[in-house]
Amino acid sequence: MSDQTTLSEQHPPQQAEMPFAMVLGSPLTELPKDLYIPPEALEVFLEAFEGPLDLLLYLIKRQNLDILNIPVAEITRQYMVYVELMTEMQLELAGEYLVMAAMLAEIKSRMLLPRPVEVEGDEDDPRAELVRRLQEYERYKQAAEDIDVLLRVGRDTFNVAIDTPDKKSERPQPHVELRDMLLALTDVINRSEMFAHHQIQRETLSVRERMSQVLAKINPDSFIEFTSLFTVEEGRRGVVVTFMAILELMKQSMIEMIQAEPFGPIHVKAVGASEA
Amino acid sequence: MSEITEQQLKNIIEAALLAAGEPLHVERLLSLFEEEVRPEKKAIVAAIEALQADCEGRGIELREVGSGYRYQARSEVSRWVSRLWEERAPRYSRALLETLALVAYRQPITRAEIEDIRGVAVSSSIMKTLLERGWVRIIGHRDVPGRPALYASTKEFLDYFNLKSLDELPTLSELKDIDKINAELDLRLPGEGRELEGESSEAITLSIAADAEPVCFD
Amino acid sequence: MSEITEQQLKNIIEAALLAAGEPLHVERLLSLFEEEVRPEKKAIVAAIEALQADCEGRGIELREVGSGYRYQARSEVSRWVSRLWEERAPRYSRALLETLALVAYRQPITRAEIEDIRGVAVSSSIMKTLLERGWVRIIGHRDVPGRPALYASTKEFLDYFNLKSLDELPTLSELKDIDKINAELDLRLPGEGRELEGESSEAITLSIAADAEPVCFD
Repeated sequence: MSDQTTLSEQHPPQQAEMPFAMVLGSPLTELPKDLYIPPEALEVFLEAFEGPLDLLLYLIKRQNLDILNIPVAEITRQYMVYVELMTEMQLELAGEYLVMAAMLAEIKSRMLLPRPVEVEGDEDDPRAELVRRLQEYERYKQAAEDIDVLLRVGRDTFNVAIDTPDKKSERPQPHVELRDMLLALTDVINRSEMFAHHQIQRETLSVRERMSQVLAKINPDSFIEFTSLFTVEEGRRGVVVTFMAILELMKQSMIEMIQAEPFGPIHVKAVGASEA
Repeated sequence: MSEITEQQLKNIIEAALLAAGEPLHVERLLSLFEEEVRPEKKAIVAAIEALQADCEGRGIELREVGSGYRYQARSEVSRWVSRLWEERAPRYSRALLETLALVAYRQPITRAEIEDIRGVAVSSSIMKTLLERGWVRIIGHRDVPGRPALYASTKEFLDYFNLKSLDELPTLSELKDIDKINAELDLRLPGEGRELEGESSEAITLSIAADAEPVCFD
Repeated sequence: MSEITEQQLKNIIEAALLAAGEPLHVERLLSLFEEEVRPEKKAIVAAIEALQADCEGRGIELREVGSGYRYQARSEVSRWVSRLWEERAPRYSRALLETLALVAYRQPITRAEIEDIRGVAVSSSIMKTLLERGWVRIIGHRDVPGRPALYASTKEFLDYFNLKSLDELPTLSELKDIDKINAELDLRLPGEGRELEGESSEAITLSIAADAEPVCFD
């Protein structure tokens, strides 16, 4: 049994040497036997256990026992000593410790029963479930220690950062798809009953656009010549669009036209914005 | 503790200056070393000078500023580095898009008229945004009490949407078939597709051109 | 804009990684360049490799961690650099580290499952700390009565512990089967016992591999 590779031998240093508590500045790796321990130190020591599995693992490691072949009677006896100690110290004893005590007692009693020879399988070993749980816990206990020694930011390594003096941060403008705008418009149309009564169906956008252009060209302070609103290069259609726009603007009283004499030059100005 | 070598000293100072997150004085750098192994001030200065020389031709430089030494990005690379902090473009609200559409289709138009059609108030911030973006401008005032501003679309508006003139926008009757337009757009444009900007406007232009009836005035 | 030279590319990436204050992925680095001059991905990777080589023997290194590439101070200089700050790095309790280990290796995992393996209750403050530090997050709920939360590790966890992926976590120790010892005690055929052993360790290897698969949640 002794030359068999056990878990405890695979990871002995960390397990055995890891101090459970610091007493007066020196690490306490083992519960001193038969010695007077200051109650505060014992309390720290006992509180360091992360539960019944941790305590059991400690007992097994301390005696270099094979986890796969635990002497249940002996371990149970030792376990109960610790639990009683904890109770005496009036530590807040997690209920799990007592559940484990019951489990150990049950295993112990089942170990006393004779094992049927023919029947095979691990289910026969009353310790199987306990061993499974101990091993399972031990591997994550080990994993936690491994994680603890990984290079850690703020302890073993540090993030770096430099300044960017000429930082130019421009807030980008929102992007709009033409489609989004058209969808918004159809929404308005669908929502607005009165929109249907507006005459805009017959109007063309080119006239609307030209209305804006004409308004932009004229100003309320002075008249400009009517003909200067037309661009001959646009051809007949362009002239018609401009004319329609001017008529519409007149209809809406947005422009004013003056003709001093028949066949004389016509002048245009924006309405009444002069006092603005 | 053994003596700290020149190279080690350089490494410590390099890492400290980069990790500090603020400029460091020589005194502060000296304080990183326990007294027994504390280098002389001139050794620190020499290490800093060596580190400065190491930055030659690289993307960063080690400069002395008011409160000490610090590494910083060189101005030559700042235009690229700055893009790390570029904010993501916000999105315009539905209300803004509706307002924009009404200005485009019904210009010149007053805010009251927009509100009339939309059935809800138009916030000042919407008009302000559209004016600032340069898509809308005030081209006059209607001669009614209050002399409300008349809004119209701009050349920038046409440019942004890749239109030669407002004519290229679908007419309102065509918009009634928006579902059809949508279907066509969706075929080409799965999803919102910001990155498909170029494609989408092309697609729209095409579909409009195909649908567009000859413009006539009566 | 003219072509970006190899040296320029290196400089931009160096400055960007140093200025970002957080790890950057290659994609993020690519986004620093306008489309017309955007380098190829492999050019970025080559530049990073060159920068990594440049760090040889210096106080900082360029490493890949969970959320990308970052410059960091080398552990060799950490004892000096850490003196920049008054505060010591926090120590974490065994209970917290064991809980973290279970989340990292066994994710997604419920609190009850953690308690089952550890044999004790997991305090709420531990889960809270892990969530607040951003190392652990809830990625869903198990479909059983009570719908308990399922915990998983995060990229910040990898970043903090200097890991590129969960693959880089230390390997879990193997479980030994009590079968084996029984077999030996019962003096079975040696071949049979060995076979059993082989099988069981294979099964374990597989389950570890499955556990350790990189998990990426965004």
